[in-house]
Amino acid sequence: MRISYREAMRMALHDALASDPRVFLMGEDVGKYGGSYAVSKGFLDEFGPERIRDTPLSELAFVGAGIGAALGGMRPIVEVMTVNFSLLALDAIVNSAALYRHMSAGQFHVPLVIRMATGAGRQLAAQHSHSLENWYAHVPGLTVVAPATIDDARGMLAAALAEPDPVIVFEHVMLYNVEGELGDAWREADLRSARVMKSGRDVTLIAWGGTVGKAIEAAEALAADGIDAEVVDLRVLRPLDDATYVASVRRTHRAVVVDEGWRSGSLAAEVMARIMEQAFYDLDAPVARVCSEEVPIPYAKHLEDAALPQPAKIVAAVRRMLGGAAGASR
Amino acid sequence: MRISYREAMRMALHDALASDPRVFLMGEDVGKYGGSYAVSKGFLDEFGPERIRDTPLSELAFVGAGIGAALGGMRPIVEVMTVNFSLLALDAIVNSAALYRHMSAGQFHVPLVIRMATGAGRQLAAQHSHSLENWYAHVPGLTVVAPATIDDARGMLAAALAEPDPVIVFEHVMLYNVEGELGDAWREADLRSARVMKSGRDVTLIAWGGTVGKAIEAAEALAADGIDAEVVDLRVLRPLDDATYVASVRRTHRAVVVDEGWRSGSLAAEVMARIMEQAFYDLDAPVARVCSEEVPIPYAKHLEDAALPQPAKIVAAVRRMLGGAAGASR
Amino acid sequence: MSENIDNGETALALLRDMLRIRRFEERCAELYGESKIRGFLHLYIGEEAVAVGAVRALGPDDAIVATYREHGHALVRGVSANAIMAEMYGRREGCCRGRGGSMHLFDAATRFYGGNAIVGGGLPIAVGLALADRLQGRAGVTAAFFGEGAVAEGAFHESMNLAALWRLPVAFFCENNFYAMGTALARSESQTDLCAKAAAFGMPATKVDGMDVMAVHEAAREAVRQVRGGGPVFVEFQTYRYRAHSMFDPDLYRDRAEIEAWKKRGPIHNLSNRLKALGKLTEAQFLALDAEATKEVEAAVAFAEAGSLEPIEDLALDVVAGRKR
Amino acid sequence: MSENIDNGETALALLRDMLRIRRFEERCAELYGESKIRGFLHLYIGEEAVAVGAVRALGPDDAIVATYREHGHALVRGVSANAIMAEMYGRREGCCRGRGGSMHLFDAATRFYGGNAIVGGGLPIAVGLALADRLQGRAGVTAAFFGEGAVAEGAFHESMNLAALWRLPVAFFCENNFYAMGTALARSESQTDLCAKAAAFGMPATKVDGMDVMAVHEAAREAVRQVRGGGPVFVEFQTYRYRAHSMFDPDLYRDRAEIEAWKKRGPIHNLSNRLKALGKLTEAQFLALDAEATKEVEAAVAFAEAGSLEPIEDLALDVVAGRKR
Ligand SMILES: Cc1ncc(C[n+]2csc(CCOP(=O)(O)OP(=O)(O)O)c2C)c(N)n1
Ligand SMILES: Cc1ncc(C[n+]2csc(CCOP(=O)(O)OP(=O)(O)O)c2C)c(N)n1
Ligand SMILES: [Mg+2]
Ligand SMILES: [Mg+2]
Repeated sequence: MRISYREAMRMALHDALASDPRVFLMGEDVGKYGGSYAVSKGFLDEFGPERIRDTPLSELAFVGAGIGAALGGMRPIVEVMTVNFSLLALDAIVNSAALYRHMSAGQFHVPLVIRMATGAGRQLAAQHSHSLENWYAHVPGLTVVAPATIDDARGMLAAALAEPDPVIVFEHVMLYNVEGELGDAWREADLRSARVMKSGRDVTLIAWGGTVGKAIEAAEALAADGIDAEVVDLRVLRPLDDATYVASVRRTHRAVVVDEGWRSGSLAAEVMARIMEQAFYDLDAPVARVCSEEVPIPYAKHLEDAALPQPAKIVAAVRRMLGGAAGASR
Repeated sequence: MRISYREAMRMALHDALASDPRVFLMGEDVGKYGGSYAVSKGFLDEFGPERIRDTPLSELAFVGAGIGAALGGMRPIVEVMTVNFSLLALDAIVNSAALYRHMSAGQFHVPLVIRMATGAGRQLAAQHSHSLENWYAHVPGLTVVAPATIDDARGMLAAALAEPDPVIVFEHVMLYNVEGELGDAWREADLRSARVMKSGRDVTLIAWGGTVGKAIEAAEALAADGIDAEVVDLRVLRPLDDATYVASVRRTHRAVVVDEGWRSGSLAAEVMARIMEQAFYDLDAPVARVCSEEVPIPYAKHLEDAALPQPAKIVAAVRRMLGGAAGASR
Repeated sequence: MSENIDNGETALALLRDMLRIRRFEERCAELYGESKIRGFLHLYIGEEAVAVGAVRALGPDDAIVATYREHGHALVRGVSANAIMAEMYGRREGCCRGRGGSMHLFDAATRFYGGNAIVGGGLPIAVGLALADRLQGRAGVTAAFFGEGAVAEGAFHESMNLAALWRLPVAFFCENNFYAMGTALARSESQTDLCAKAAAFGMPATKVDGMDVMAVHEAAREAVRQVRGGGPVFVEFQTYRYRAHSMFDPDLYRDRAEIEAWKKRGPIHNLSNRLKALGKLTEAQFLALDAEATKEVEAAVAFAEAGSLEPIEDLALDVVAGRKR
Repeated sequence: MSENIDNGETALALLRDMLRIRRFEERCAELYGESKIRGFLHLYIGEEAVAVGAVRALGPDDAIVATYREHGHALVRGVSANAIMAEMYGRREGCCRGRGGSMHLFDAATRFYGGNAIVGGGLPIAVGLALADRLQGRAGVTAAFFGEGAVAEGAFHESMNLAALWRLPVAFFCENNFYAMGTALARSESQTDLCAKAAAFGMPATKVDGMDVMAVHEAAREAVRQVRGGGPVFVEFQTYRYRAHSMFDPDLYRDRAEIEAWKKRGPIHNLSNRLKALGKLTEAQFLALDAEATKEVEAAVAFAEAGSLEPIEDLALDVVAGRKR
């Protein structure tokens, strides 16, 4: 079946609501408006206002209310329209959701799923284009996932709802309209493993969320040049599945990490650090990264494009690495 | 002159208030109470309530008001009692302070200094012990500093106030009572460079803020074993002064990064990634790190101690590295 | 000095500004269809009386903080249509050299502090601008525009309290168009009388017909007068947006009848009809004003079309001073 | 059913609880001096009537969200003095195995959801707990305790609105002790009548003498009754803390005379004197109750002293399920 990422997410939400009465969806404009990315269109009519709850513009309170509802036995799915607005709810997420189990020594836990759109590419400019995945991936107590494929959009939500602890789901804004084939693999979607999307021998491209497609594009371009790149989709940003990507690097001896976050303090850095810690002597060259430029994301298309990781930049990074391995120290 | 870090900070604040009428201090309990860490005790009487402004418990609004006041020509120093509460103000910091110059294409800028206490060690438990420096260091538009010495506590504030853009100052809670000699070096404090605190040949320990002292302790312990460790204090967390620590690693060929943040997604990872990018072929062993365990910081003393980086852990990391360089891949 | 409809000169100036905004935004909608403008575009059509009446109540040294629906405010404030249009085209000649787009118009010359795409995000900043004026002994007023949806945000509560507690010169201008995206006021506020919210801070509050530009102007002048002398004031302008929230909004949450009913009260014909009835405006004069507005817009389009692109080498400009990152 | 002083049985139970808290906390202060308890310690001494009267108005299926000043609430709710004291000693036998300390007492058995060290942090969670009760058709009430300082936070505003809008069963119990650390109410709120804040959400509100445990209990019972049947309610309990904010606070911001004046209204002798006057309590009975309280506390100290330490290997326990990180 060929469907869009949006449709896959929608089916996942629908299943969750239909199969478990403890599940409800809450957020700004998820109901009457149909979701700002139209993911929950029609749900209000089908499931009613108690389970499809439009909230006021009160990110801190409705995310906190999701935490409370989870503590009280529900399985809330809270939609924070975009990661940009989640800044207003961070206290609830970091100081409550992530800490309840620990502070209460296991007496309480917070089975809450928070979905949020993330990333740039739609010319929405500086305040609407953040990629703050690494902020979340830094926090013990959270599980953080970034479905990048149709299968994962379809399958990861159920896995997230099965977790007894809070899960953050990042949906990249550029993915909603992407179409693809929905197979059966989604039924096995877990929240633990990275996935090799394409195998290759010469270099490992490590990406997630919105950059997976770009990494694959880059791999195709490299193939034309006779460079055989392996592409790994991290899928889960916390806890990281070191085994999969480190094993890949052990085979290819080279890696480029592709991250839409700003370079400094990026999740790319974490992946690089772990490769260094675990596979230093397997490396033929320092691991490289292609991240967003360290600027607020500008509105103008040519500037936005220039600020973000692009297949051409990935290709260039790989070529640089393969071309000058011996003298790559700069 | 032998003074405490608190006293040094206090002198710096006093100077700033006394010498520039545009400077004012604003935050919870900075006035009548004297500052929750007693840094501004007596200032209310001296400078009056217009310049020493006690605020209500409204982190978002008073940090935002600091931004507005900076836009309006003042030089506000906003004290967010601790980094833990800054979660409530992140929208203002990330979406306004860091972006105004860019979004307005240089028409506006935000000369704002935000001070906050950070870190653990006082048994204040999970919600009061965060080290989120890397979150801030990730954001273009901000300058982030962590004075670790008496000189820097005395000198960095003036440099921060001279910046035309927002500066975040992290003051580690365990430093306030630390005493030391105040020389003249503070007059040269900049917001650009890292500093070699102790030179050595065998390994570089890279630390900042609350971990500098621990790194120095570790270096002393190592010296007793004949291991000569160099200690670098990053001082500035954004922008990182790569030149200083990379040069050190080029000399020692080995490095351990010491970071009180949680390991995953840490600033330590960023430093490691940069060393790999810039000095891979100079390394005799993969760079290692000693971070906080990936748990919320617990209350009980023995658990808190176990969760945080300690000199003994640094020593152990160095020994592991020097003991088994050839087989260190794990 | 009271402003009423008998003051034909003021009325005509306000009418002219409303037409400028209307024609400007109608053209923006077309240009969006042609993909000349991208990103989010929030039209103010139907609400023009609020920006026009309120911004015209401010003096040149006053400051403005607005929202992502701010073309109108910028235009009335004196930011040129050229600079705004070029900004939305992503051109170097735009008021922010193409970095901001529709949601982020800024202009230092007129103390226009943006354009803020975070709902409620401008409110604390307005408080700070007012504080700066106060601390420096300037008589400025800061006008903060925000939608009724923003009233639910913690930022509103904290900012109102801070401004009232410190008696800062902030005019809180609430543009109540009864919807926040698809969420009607009654589904976002337990207390739908927004002026009752101001009472919780001991702040004076007024409710005004936001479709009547003369009423808006009068109320805003009074508010600004009060603010300049004393503390903050809250004004609720009741208005309506005729178009969808943004160009992505299918607008399925409102009754057509409701929209039509509000359109009957449209601010432009509301004023022009009254002026005509009073003999202060002829149809020919109206058409001339309208043609003038259209001309300004077309000139702006031509200006934007002829604009250039910021060089990609300048991407990292203006992140922090001196081109550093 | 009204509770008044004539109901001697209830009154004695409330007196007993107040004594338990008082003696418990006096001992905590000593233990802090001996470095047995560390971190932040916020004493409730002087305010006991509020926790006692309010918590005793709740049923077993109701839920509580409190603050960092919550020893009293936990004790009255039925968390054992042993478990609390051991927690503050950082012992494995503590109610949170030493992970939380004074500010983070939790107890699933009594639906005691903490202990929250973020001012206002518990309020949205209380709203969610109430929502869960509603969605699952349970008749529970969630009581949210918070200080008057928290009223300035955005979290208060957003939570009040959400609870009122959705008519959720939350009892907002504001402990107005007139200071937030060193900041007096009048220096943090432009509107010092906190009940006026509730009106901004259309929420019923009452002001109560928080030094009179019978009045507190009566008002809390009425509030809980209202909440259980309908929507949320706001109650302001006016009270006073006799001690400094925390053990680090030199308490330089209050007049000694003010403290002394409030002490005259102390909740324990307030009630015991009235009971004695009514002939419902003898001095001997009072002393017996007091001795019983002291005994409970001493047993708790002994329990904590004898406690063990959580093994360091278990550091990473309970971060997420199944010991992972
Ligand atoms: C903090 C935040 N949350 C959500 C959004 C998404 N959003 C943009 S506009 C809007 C509705 C705002 O309504 P209102 O304040 O009434 O202003 P209006 O659009 O009606 O002018 C929403 C939900 C946002 N930009 N910022
Ligand atoms: C969000 C946040 N800001 C600041 C603090 C520091 N702090 C702890 S208690 C307190 C005062 C709170 O006063 P109030 O709400 O009146 O409660 P009380 O302590 O009087 O019981 C402050 C400022 C905090 N814990 N959380
Ligand atoms: Mg609106
Ligand atoms: Mg208080």
